[in-house]
Amino acid sequence: METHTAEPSPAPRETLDAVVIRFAGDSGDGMQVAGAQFTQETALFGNDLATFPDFPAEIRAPVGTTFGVSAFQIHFGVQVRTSGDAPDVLVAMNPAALKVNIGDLKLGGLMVVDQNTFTQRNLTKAGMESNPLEDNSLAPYQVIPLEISKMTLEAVKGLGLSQKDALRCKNFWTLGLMLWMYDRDREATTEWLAKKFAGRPEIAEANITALNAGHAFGETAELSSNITGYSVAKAKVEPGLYRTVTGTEALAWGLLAGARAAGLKIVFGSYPITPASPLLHNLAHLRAYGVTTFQAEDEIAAVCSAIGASYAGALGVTSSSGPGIALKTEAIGLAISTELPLVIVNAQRAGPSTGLPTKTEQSDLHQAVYGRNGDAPMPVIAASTPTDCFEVAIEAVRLATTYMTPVMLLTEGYLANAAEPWLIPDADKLPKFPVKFRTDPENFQPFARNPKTLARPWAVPGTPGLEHRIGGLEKDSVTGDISYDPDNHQHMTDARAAKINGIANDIPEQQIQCGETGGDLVLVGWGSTYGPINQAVRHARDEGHDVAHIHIRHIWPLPRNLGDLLGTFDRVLVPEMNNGQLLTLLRSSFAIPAEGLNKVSGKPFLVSEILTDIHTRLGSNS
Amino acid sequence: METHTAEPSPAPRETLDAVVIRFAGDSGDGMQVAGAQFTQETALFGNDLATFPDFPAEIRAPVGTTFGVSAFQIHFGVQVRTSGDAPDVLVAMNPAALKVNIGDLKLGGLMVVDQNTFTQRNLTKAGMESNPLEDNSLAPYQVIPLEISKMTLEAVKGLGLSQKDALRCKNFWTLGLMLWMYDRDREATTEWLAKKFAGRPEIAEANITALNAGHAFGETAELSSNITGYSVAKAKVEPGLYRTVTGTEALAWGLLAGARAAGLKIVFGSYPITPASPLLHNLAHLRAYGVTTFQAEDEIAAVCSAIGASYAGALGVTSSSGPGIALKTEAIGLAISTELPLVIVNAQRAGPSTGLPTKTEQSDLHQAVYGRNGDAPMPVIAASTPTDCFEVAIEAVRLATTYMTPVMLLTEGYLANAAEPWLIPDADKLPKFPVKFRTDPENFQPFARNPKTLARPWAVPGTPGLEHRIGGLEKDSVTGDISYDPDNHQHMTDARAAKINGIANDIPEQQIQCGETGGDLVLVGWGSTYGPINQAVRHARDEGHDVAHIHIRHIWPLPRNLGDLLGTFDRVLVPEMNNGQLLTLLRSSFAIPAEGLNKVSGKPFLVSEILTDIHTRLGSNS
Amino acid sequence: MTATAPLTAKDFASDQEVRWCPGCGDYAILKTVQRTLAQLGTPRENTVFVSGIGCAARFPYYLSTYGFHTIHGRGPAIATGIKLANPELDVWLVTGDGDALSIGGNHLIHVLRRNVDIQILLFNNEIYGLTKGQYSPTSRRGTRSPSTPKGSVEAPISAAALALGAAGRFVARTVDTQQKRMPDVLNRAHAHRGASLVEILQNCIVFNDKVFSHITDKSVADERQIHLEHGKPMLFGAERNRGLRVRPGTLKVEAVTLGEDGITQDDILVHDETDRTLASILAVMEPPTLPVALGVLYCDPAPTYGESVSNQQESLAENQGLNDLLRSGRTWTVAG
Amino acid sequence: MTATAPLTAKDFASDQEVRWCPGCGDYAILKTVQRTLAQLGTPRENTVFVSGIGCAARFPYYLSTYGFHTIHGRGPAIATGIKLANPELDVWLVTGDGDALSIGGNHLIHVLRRNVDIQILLFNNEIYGLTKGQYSPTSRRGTRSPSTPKGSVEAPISAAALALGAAGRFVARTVDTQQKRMPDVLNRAHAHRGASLVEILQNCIVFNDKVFSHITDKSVADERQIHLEHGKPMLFGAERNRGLRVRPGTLKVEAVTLGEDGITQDDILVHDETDRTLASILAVMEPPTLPVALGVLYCDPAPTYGESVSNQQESLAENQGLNDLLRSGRTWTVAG
Ligand SMILES: Cc1ncc(C[n+]2csc(CCOP(=O)(O)OP(=O)(O)O)c2C)c(N)n1
Ligand SMILES: Cc1ncc(C[n+]2csc(CCOP(=O)(O)OP(=O)(O)O)c2C)c(N)n1
Ligand code: SF4
Ligand code: SF4
Ligand SMILES: [Mg+2]
Ligand SMILES: [Mg+2]
Repeated sequence: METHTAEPSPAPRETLDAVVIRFAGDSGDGMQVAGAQFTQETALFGNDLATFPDFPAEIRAPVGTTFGVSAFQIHFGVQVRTSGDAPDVLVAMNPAALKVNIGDLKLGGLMVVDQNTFTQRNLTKAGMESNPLEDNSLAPYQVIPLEISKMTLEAVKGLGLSQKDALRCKNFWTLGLMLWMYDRDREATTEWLAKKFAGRPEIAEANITALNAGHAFGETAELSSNITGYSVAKAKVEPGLYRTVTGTEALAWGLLAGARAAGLKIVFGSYPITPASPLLHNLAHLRAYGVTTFQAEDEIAAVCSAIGASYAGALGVTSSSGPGIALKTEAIGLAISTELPLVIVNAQRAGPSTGLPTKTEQSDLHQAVYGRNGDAPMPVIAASTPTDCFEVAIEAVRLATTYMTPVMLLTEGYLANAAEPWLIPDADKLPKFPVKFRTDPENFQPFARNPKTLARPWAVPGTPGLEHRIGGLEKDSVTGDISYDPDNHQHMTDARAAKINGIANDIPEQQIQCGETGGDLVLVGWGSTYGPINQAVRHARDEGHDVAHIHIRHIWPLPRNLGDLLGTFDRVLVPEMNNGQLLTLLRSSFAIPAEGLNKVSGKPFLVSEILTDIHTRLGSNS
Repeated sequence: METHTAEPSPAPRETLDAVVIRFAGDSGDGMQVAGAQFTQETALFGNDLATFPDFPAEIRAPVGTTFGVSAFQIHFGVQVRTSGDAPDVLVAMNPAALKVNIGDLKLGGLMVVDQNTFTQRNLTKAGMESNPLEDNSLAPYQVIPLEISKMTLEAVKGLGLSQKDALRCKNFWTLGLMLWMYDRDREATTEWLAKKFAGRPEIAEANITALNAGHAFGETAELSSNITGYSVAKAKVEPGLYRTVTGTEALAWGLLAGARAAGLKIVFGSYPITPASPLLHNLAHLRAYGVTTFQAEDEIAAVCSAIGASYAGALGVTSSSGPGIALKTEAIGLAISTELPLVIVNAQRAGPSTGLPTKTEQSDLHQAVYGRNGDAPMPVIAASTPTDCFEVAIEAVRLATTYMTPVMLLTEGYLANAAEPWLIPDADKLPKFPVKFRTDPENFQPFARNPKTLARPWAVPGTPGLEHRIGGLEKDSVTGDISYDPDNHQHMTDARAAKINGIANDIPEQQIQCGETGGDLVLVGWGSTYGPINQAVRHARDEGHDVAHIHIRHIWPLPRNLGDLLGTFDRVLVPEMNNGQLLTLLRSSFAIPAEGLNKVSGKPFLVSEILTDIHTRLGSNS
Repeated sequence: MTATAPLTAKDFASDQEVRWCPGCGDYAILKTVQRTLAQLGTPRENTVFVSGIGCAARFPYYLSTYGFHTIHGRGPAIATGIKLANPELDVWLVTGDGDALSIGGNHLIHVLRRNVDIQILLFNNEIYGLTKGQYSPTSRRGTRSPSTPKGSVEAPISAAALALGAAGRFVARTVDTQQKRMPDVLNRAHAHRGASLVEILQNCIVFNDKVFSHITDKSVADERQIHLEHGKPMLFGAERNRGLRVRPGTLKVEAVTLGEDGITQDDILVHDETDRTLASILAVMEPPTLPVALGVLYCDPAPTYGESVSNQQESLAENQGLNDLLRSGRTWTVAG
Repeated sequence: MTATAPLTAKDFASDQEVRWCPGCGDYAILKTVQRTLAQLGTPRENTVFVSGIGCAARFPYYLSTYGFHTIHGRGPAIATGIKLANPELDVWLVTGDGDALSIGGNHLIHVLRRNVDIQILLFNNEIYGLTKGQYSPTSRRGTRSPSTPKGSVEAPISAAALALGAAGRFVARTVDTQQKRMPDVLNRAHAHRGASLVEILQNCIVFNDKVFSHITDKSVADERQIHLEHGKPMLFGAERNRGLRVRPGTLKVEAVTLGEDGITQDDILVHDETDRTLASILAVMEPPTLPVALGVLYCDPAPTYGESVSNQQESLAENQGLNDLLRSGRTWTVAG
């Protein structure tokens, strides 16, 4: 942490460029809420930020167990690209939270602990033999043990809460302290509490009181203890109107924006699955915007309902995660064969099979690009940050409707839940790509292609004179009637491939995110690894290495200049949270000996892991 | 056709090296039966042979329509590798059959036609404006119009058949003629008829009578007409006991042989689908051999029943075609994750989606190798000829049980239905690979791996002391208990990949089927393209080109020497009946600029198509 | 564009050659449906026929309406999507016993339960026609087929009973060749708001010929079929002297003869389409003890899925501004 | 290896930490099942618990028998495969209302129809627990959930009615907390040869708390539950003075009070487990008009799938020689 000259402030605060805080506690301790509110205040303050919520696998594990620990990490400061490698600060609300998270804390890092929870019973539940607050095992860290539970109870005493309800305010006490420590407001949180508990004002009041008490504690304790306040410099960001969004929100709104741009209503058919369900929940609230959501009996029915909807002239959208996408495969083939628009969102999670549903991974790229019977090409695009989900969703709708094709949109559990500040676009200024349904019966042929896009006409039931039949059997290349003619099958196979390949001419050329052409090494990534790769490459460049970063949004077809671009580099390294899937795509597309850097642990890359790998490959060790 | 010195025979016959005959008629005309019996007699005669049955898409199309035409092609002679490019002889039982097949007949080829069927009504049904037997349009061919219907009715007159039943004997009349023409016996056919119609001896008698009449017609007509008899030289084949088998029979028996080698019973769960259903039908007859077949409610239940069976200690086998395999994907992931043996047979058909169910294709390779969520590696092997199905099936069982893994066995609609002669192996001399179930509770750990194969123990319910729990969530690498530990997930992902990659050390090195290392061009194929590629390469070599043929059985993992082997050639060409799927695999595995030769018309490659491509690529035009 | 003269059955035929086996029961159904469509007077452009895969599922190709031949078993889900996108369309689903009750069983029960406003025509030939004759979920125990050479061992499922178990609100049954009676059943199904299931007993001449002849043969038809009419006593037989009654003090229905054992008209049950218990009994009646129930077994309308969804939607102002949405919740401005 | 002392409930607990939410109804079911297994005396090694995915589906991990936690909805098919491979195993399937009736509906109806000899425990909490509270096919109309913020609009499905519609032969219902009554139901299910469906009403304290309290609350339980016993009159109520009868001349069942309107014991229906019509009525009874039926609603054994399959198999000599098979049909010899 670098130290800057402190700005004038009530008490002189040390100024930092960036900080990583992890809030950790029992699932019932409200750490996600505390984290989200800290994020909100931080965004309002004007820091750049990135978050990483890490939920336990269990719905509600028995209190105090290690597998019930819930954590929320936030990285904020001047310029932030990842949610941070090792936290600078760990807030541990109980022994289990300490046990699970201590290994990640930076040596010398700060630890705020609720010492009231370090009872024998809780230590046993967490499987700890001795009390770390007493056995000196925390010596490498800066520990601040506080009686958070007790102080919370005292603060809200007299507000008429039960002991249980009173204790549940301790996340806000802690939040108050952390807000003080990093010099941010409490206003948004106060408002949020008032609104959230509008029906139970005593709960709102108690939480606000706890929040203020935690804050006050920081102010007063400062002089007498080792608790210090810091300033974190604001980010230099584009001016405009901002908000924070999670990847899921951005995705939902992007789909809607895309549908608006196309002039369509959305019919969204889905079946709940972690981590895709939040998109269903989000869209279910958008009825007023022309979104119909349908919770189907399974994933097959979900995708089929979306296909039926597209057939009837709406924008059919479906979503799932890997195992559910597997079930949709056959029906996606139907959409490819009948050439109907469809957006399929895959919120990837760790696999194979049920895998680790709450953990993030990028291991469904093969499935997306190659995972169908027959020659069944389909565009695949991937989001790389929470806010990027908005643009990628619009792009998915654009491709689906312009090219009359299903489009697979890959996102990741990590992106779905993580939040970041977003410069809100003006909806009226977003690009439009209005759909023109076929209405003229004159010379209508269901499979006559647009010479430019190779798309067939979209002729929806209800249109007089266009009555026609389509299906999954091979179709005559003009009339769409069933055809067993060998040449026609060859022609249609070629046409389907050409249509998708042609999209390469309708997407931007690949840019270099950082660095220049012709270097020693280029790191090629996709999806949520954007942050760590970018940070690592910048760091390596600062060290003097001739390294570059390329990040791919259009996975299939690949940008038309990508082969040439990669050809300018001596070596190509592909860091992925899978066993090398974009890697196969690049190697086979360009016949280049690209190499992989693979991490399949359910956790995002650390910047340091990528940096170390760059060093190893470049043979240096700076 | 080369001409050899005729062997002494009643009438001196012209001797040929090889002939291609296509029997074509209405679906109700019994062309498949005639073809199969001709095949039987040809095999007994001692020719090498290959067949290509081509069914209409409809169950039973209206009589006389072009889409109701059914055809059966046989190529026989001294050395035969394919079912033949263009037929030398076309038997056309009605106008529609003539219309559909005439385009394929060699210029100057022989055409045997039932002229009685060329009525105005039938010509109209076939959509023909004029009668080709009269309008001179058949001038480029040697046409033999015969009153087959009439002569058949005459032959069986007095046997008490209805007109309808009597007419149905005309395929045997025609067969009799063709058997005379190519100098083969009628004994096997006579016996077959007697057995087949044991319950209706009058039908057997009539068909036998028709058969003999057709034969006699040839003998007597010879002198007075342009009908000639030929001799076709016998093949030089390994001595031993032979039979003909279709790919489906060989596959069924191979699965059984594999199960016997492993010491297991088979539980086969499937759901009907073209062209996979014949395997279900075949195995349904093998109850007495320890095979239980289960027609499930859908493909998902089918694969799941097989997984359940494997879990309980049987060999679980399932089968389908592309669209059904798509549905099985999620469950295959479960088998990969729980590391249970399972054989999945994919009888590929033309896609995408429902595609052309009765047409052949090789377009599910991507799906087999890559088509799953998560990093979910699985061995994939492919059969290349009908008889090869036997060995490949045994190999699938060996891999599945030795490595505790699902195995995908790729076959093709073409292989499933085609027949060839088979040197029957001695079952007692087939390799054994008996399964050792875990029984010892001492130190039992469900996921402790065999250090050599990396397989986990197979511990089946019913074994005291081994009670344990498995599932699709990530498992601890030893105990198999659910584990969310990041390092464990990395370890297990690596272990699953290493186990499958390790199979490369347990399979034969890749051989060159024809030609030598280090040539100008190597053609790399898989599956049913074996014949045409091999023939084309031999031809090109005869022309002096330095070309070779490599045919891959183990698609994943690839043979360990393959990369080096391919590296010795200047150019690599991959002919496939898809849009380039083995191609991606080779390019990505070895980062080589292999090229594709792709045919996606639902029809097998012609030798000439491949040869032409070799010429073009090598820049010669011999 | 829309023809002004009323459409005839012929106007509902497409230009495609019909490709079922000669003699297949599907031909008769096609004819009757075309005739019924003409009577109904729905415009062709507002009519969609959806199907799965199977011989039956070829149906849409032969109609001049919109048609979607989808994938095996998934027709109900596709039809649901169509209705969600455009509730104005008149959607028919054509499916077979394998398509609807084997691979598609789950979608069938859910489309019924949700009461999506479509007509489902289930062609039951007790066999998989298209894949060449394997037994199906409706095949009787002991059916020999390529996959059951020794005979099938499973209890068959009754489409009607399953539909009732799944909370379906309209269940009817008819026979391929009953060209006089079928239109009425189709009309009722069409008129019913919600999911209507019509089972059509259909003869597969190639793989399961005469499987219904014990019910449909002229010689037995009168004794083995009962044609239901709401509010009318349930009588059958050539002389309409046979009837159904509840055996007193039980929940069992039996066939009785008027005039025998003191049975009079008053003992005969009157058909009540809205009685689910009665419908469950009718659904599984079988010769020789009981006649097969034909006509409308059950019809008890409830709100349709589409109505309920749009009721919720209408309570909201449609097409709100996207900008408002993006700006909802907490925002802040960074000055330029 | 096998313990000689009889096993206790504890012996059926695995070493895994139970990870349901504190207060979840699943705990009580687990305890009762462990107790019942001990009573049944099946050896642990011959017992297999199969499950799909969901909170309920975690069940196998907590038992010391063999266990297979499979994929969502497919448990019935996996269980079928296990029984085909080894009919001697005692197979239990644990599933949730989403697992069994949403994604797995088709497999459920087919395993019932085939009558595969397994016990199916369907934990019905009327919600998707594991995925955090979306409505399920058994959720009542109007259920507000993350995916139905304005309330669900679909008619719920009754597991028991569906099972009967699918030709199931054993249908029972019990409640998570009824630790005295549940063992009996489990015993009956276990004793029944064929597929037995046991619906267990289960409270999800986190996402659907008290959804059954209108039936299970002490204050209403007596009036709103009827505990069925085969051959006994169907009485209920705190004073057992309420009962069910068939309204004369109809097929409708109604609740009556003994002594009122001249009702006597003789008017009260006697429970007949083998009466499918009665079972269909019992399956859908609901307060306030009728009590919820608990216990064995239906039990009418038929040949099991396994029996039928092995009957066919036994008629054949097992393990014939492979060489004979390969040489069956026409062969020829090429001389050396
Ligand atoms: C996913 C999938 N599985 C299997 C098939 C093969 N298949 C096509 S139709 C059919 C069954 C047809 O039976 P039914 O629905 O009764 O229709 P019918 O042909 O008798 O009219 C089957 C198994 C398929 N097309 N797709
Ligand atoms: C193929 C697939 N789709 C969806 C899911 C997500 N999922 C897991 S459990 C579940 C529903 C659980 O509900 P229920 O069966 O009622 O069990 P409960 O958790 O309530 O006990 C869902 C939708 C999944 N794991 N796999
Ligand atoms: S197979 Fe049967 S159902 Fe199919 S078209 Fe032929 S007769 Fe009709
Ligand atoms: S979510 Fe509900 S069903 Fe699941 S464990 Fe928690 S309380 Fe039980
Ligand atoms: Mg059928
Ligand atoms: Mg549930």
